[in-house]
Amino acid sequence: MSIGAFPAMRLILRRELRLYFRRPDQLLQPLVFFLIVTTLFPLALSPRLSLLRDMAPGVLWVAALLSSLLSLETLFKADAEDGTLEQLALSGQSLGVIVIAKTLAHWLVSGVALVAMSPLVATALAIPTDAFPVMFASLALGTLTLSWLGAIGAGLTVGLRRGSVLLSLIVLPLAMPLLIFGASATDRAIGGESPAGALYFLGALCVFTTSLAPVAAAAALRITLE
Amino acid sequence: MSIGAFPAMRLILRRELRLYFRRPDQLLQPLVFFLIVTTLFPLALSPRLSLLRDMAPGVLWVAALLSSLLSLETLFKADAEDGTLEQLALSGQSLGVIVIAKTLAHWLVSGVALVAMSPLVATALAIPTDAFPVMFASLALGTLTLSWLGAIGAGLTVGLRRGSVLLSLIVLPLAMPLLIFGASATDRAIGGESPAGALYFLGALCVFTTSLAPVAAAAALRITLE
Amino acid sequence: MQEATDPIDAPRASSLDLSADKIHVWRGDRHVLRGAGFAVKAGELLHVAGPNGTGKTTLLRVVCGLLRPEQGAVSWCGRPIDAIRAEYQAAMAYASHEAALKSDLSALENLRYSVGLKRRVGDHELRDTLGRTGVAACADLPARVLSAGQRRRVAMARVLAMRAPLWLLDEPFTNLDSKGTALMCRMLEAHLDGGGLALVVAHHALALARPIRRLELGE
Amino acid sequence: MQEATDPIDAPRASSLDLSADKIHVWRGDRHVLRGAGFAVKAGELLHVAGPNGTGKTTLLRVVCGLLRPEQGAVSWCGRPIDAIRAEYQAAMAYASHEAALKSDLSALENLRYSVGLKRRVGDHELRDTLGRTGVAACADLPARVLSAGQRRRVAMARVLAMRAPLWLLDEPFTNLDSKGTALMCRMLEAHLDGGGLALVVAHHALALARPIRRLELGE
Amino acid sequence: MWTWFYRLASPPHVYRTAAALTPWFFAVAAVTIGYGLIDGLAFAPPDYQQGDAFRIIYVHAPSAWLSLFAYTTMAFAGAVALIWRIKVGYAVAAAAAPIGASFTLVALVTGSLWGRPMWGTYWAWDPRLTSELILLFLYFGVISLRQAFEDPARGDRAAALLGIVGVINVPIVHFSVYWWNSLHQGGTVMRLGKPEMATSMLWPLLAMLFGFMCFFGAVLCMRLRGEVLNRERQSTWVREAVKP
Amino acid sequence: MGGYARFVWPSIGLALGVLIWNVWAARRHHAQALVRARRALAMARSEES
Ligand code: HEM
Ligand SMILES: Nc1ncnc2c1ncn2[C@@H]1O[C@H](COP(=O)(O)OP(=O)(O)OP(=O)(O)O)[C@@H](O)[C@H]1O
Ligand SMILES: Nc1ncnc2c1ncn2[C@@H]1O[C@H](COP(=O)(O)OP(=O)(O)OP(=O)(O)O)[C@@H](O)[C@H]1O
Ligand SMILES: [Mg+2]
Ligand SMILES: [Mg+2]
Repeated sequence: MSIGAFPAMRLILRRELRLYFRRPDQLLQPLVFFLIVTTLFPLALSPRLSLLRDMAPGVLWVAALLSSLLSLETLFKADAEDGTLEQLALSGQSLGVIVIAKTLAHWLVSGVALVAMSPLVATALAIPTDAFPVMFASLALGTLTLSWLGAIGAGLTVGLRRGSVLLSLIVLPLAMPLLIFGASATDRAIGGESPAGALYFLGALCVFTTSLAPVAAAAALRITLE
Repeated sequence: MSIGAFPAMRLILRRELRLYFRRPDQLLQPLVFFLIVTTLFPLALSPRLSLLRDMAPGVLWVAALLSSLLSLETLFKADAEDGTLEQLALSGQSLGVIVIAKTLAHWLVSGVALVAMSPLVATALAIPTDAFPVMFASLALGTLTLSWLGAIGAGLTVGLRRGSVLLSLIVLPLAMPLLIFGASATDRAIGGESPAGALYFLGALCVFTTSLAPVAAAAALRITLE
Repeated sequence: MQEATDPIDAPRASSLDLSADKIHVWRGDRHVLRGAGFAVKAGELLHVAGPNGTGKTTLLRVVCGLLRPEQGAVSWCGRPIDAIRAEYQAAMAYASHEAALKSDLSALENLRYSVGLKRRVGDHELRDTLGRTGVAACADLPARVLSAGQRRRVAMARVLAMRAPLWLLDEPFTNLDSKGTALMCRMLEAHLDGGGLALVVAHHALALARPIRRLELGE
Repeated sequence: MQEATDPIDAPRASSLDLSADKIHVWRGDRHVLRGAGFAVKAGELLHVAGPNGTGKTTLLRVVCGLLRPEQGAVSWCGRPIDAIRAEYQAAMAYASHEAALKSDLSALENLRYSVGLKRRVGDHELRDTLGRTGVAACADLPARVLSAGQRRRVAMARVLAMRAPLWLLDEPFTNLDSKGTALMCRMLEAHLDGGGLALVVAHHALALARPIRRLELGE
Repeated sequence: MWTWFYRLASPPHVYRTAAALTPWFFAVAAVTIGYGLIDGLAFAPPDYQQGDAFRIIYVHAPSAWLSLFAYTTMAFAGAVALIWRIKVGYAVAAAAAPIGASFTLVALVTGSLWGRPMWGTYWAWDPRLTSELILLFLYFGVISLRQAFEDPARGDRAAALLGIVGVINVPIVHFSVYWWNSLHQGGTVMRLGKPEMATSMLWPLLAMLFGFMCFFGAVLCMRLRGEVLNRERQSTWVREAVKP
Repeated sequence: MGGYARFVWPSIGLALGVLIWNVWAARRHHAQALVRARRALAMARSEES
């Protein structure tokens, strides 16, 4: 009677994308945040601006991580607040399908946009053009991994009143390896060394989370929805 | 018939503080964010850890600014969403009173807590103890100024769907001088130079916003509440 | 429980009146209110009725001053409400569609911090008022866990505790059980007997033992 | 507009039944539901009534599987709902206290993305359904600007469009004008005539032309 | 006095006056910008230090000045509207914002292009440059705040308020080169009495400056008419005016 | 342009481009306002009759 898992996923994906584009702020929020954080740093460092170049990968990655994290908070929360998450949960579709569709939509609007905007920020931070391909690849893998990790955290914390702090507390420790290898990949590319090792590691992390996170996030959601 | 402005302010202040303490996450959120941003940096910089000390004031200030800004978003929004802002606005008290009380409460829980926690972070960033007094003073002045600026922004964007990005877009440009002088005061104190100039400037900014922002924020609320 | 009805500011009570004249409001492209108007005096109740979406809520928001109409004006005791904002607000109690409670505060605290801005009031009295609307047992529960009807009763208690001569109520019978509905009617009677005014939006006839003026929107 | 009533999955329609047995739920310190139970068959309606805060909403959430009771179980066609989750959910339409609409999506889109998960459905049919609940004009307005009654009517259209044999409705008459109330009653009649089941929480008597089973909570 | 002022600021009067002024502004702007460009690009001698790169000044400095001037205009008009309830002020503010933002962008980009040969980099985190970037952010903030409101009247008032608050940045942009030691050079033209420039270079620059101001006036008038029309759509004078 | 052509001409080009864009955008703005005002007039008339 009810429709299959794949059409359902497509439907939810479309719903999510439409919602994001209906609220351009949700779409722009992480980008603007990313831009602004990277602008703030040079200002704060103005007495020692010469450091900027060495810090650039670090600044870039911290900004990316934070902006992605901020938008993850609303992954399930908005739906929980207006009662539509209940409707989704009662739709006859498995929670896994819902989680996958929502997370992919989140990555499509936040991660991809972030990668697309990174050249601008990188130029302002004086990262050389040669390092761009590695930067793109590492950011794309990193943001996808982060979206999956964030889905678990968001699933656990939706409905909890202490949600957002918990989210950072849960997700950030998990995201640390991401940060270290992402920044080091970009750093090595800037220095002209081979970033292969760090990139492989990022790729492995990404595959790992992509296969396990949906299950974990669905379980988390089931616990908290109750 | 209705009660005076001062008792009203005290009542709202008490209400706000109680709400913050009822939701420890709102209280902890900025602090956790502050902590996390400052710990992320050393991680992202791991290949070049020697830079850390020179960047410390910048990192500290960016983290303080962002964490304070994030919590400002809900200054009026939460009340607007559940309908209690309307009740406040119809209470017979002037909007200025409401704004002052809410902003002060925000500063008490975010700014003061941040100052209180800064030694911890500063130690982790290898800022010498001698520089602490200047750091305290500059952070206290800076966060108060930011709370006032944020109140204007939050008042202008409450009820808007595109609120949160706009808030950063509005507040951060105004807050940039704060960042520059705050970081430079701390930096000079670390270097053993006199931070007086930058501190005076921060103080002047603080006095300036304290006297003008309530009027502006009340005007903003009046416009948007309509 | 000293008083059975709420004493309203005595001196002015006789001369109170509220009127609105040719109110026009656009919402998006819709001309929602097209020249609505009314006049209510002390002791009178105006029942605002009409099909869904015809602007009853909008009218109430105009009357309480939250929305400025494109044309027309609302006057309280002969003066436009914009000119006597503070005084008007002190004399008014508004209950919107939602209960407007902070979900993290208890019912009692909610009342304390909203009624407290209008007049000095003790917890003891507020507890009494909650008791009169039948939610004494919920006084110390956070509003978040209350049932829909209980929330509505807390909002009712807030209106009562404000002791304002003018009540503006948007569908106050929503979610109330039959006893709650009867209670609300008794409260309205007592309020009008004490010289109060009331604007009530409701879809059903009000079971009051007095003639009621009616404003039908959306003809 | 081909069908007057919504055809429900024919084969099973005769053998449908829903029952709950000795449900116990605690909320905080309160023992809200103390052994509530009922049984409903195809074509029957159960009217859940009781004073505010006695657990009607809680019971409905247990029945639809959103809340697991501390004791007791709900069965659909003889099997516990936990065991046949997907199948049960496909056969059920739940309307909660709130309308559960995304305020940034239009009424039509809201329906498309929620009904669409239950069965394949075209925009044309959804528009028809919105028309039948009297909000055709609001189909393309964002839900945010709708009046309280209009939101409720959209939620009503969602239940209708799901074509589910089991309806669980929490105070469906809230905010509706008198025409809306009559419409809701007619819809319920048609649903039951077509072999559907319904659990309805309501504070007032339901004006249906058939005997109604009643579950009174909180005695 | 006041009634006279209000009549002067009445929408129909402003609408007609703006229409009358537009062609004059355009004419003057075309002549001065034309002269300035030709003289500046073809005839003025190359700078002894910067070579021909200095010619960027003929578009950079006027657009940079204009970016500040337009912001000040916008904030002032907003203040007049908020304080004295002169509604035309909102229209002026709304009209000035996009023009100002576009010239801020020109100043930033031409400055970057000039910076590459002079300082060896397109961008540096220098006070003047940063504060000009902030000016752009402020323009964006004002524009998007106005658009974020569904009710135009509220959008007008909110944007006016933000414009006033942000005007604090204008002196910062202007004086940043004096207050902090900066890569960017200090005033060359505005320093009265002691012009640092050869007159053959200076005249075209002054002409460009004046031309850009007139151009601003012209475009402002055109946009102003649109804004006034939008705001007064329901009034009888507009109905008379637009009757086909 | 003494080796600086690739910096000077884009600058001049951009500036002229923005000048032209401003004129175009302002004209369009006014034209759209006129259209909208006419539409409002037409709607008002149809309501009256
Ligand atoms: C992105 C880079 C740049 C930005 C954002 C920028 C911004 C500005 C601004 C805002 C003004 C107007 C100041 C006022 O009226 O107070 C200005 C003027 C000026 N700029 Fe730049 N500028 C940049 C790069 C440069 C470069 C590279 C040069 C030349 C080496 C330069 C030379 C000038 C000159 C000569 C003036 C006129 C100064 C005066 O007489 O006041 N600018 N610029
Ligand atoms: N931006 C908008 N665009 C179009 N229509 C709008 C907009 N905002 C509000 N409306 C319409 O204005 C009307 C507002 O009505 P209001 O909420 O006052 O109704 P009501 O009489 O209180 O109805 P109910 O009985 O359902 O509560 C609704 O019909 C709504 O659809
Ligand atoms: N954490 C808690 N602590 C104490 N009591 C609670 C808690 N959570 C819920 N309750 C109580 O449980 C009951 C829940 O009732 P429910 O919402 O099911 O009522 P209802 O019958 O639907 O009422 P209404 O007619 O008002 O909608 C309420 O009395 C509420 O006060
Ligand atoms: Mg209504
Ligand atoms: Mg209920």
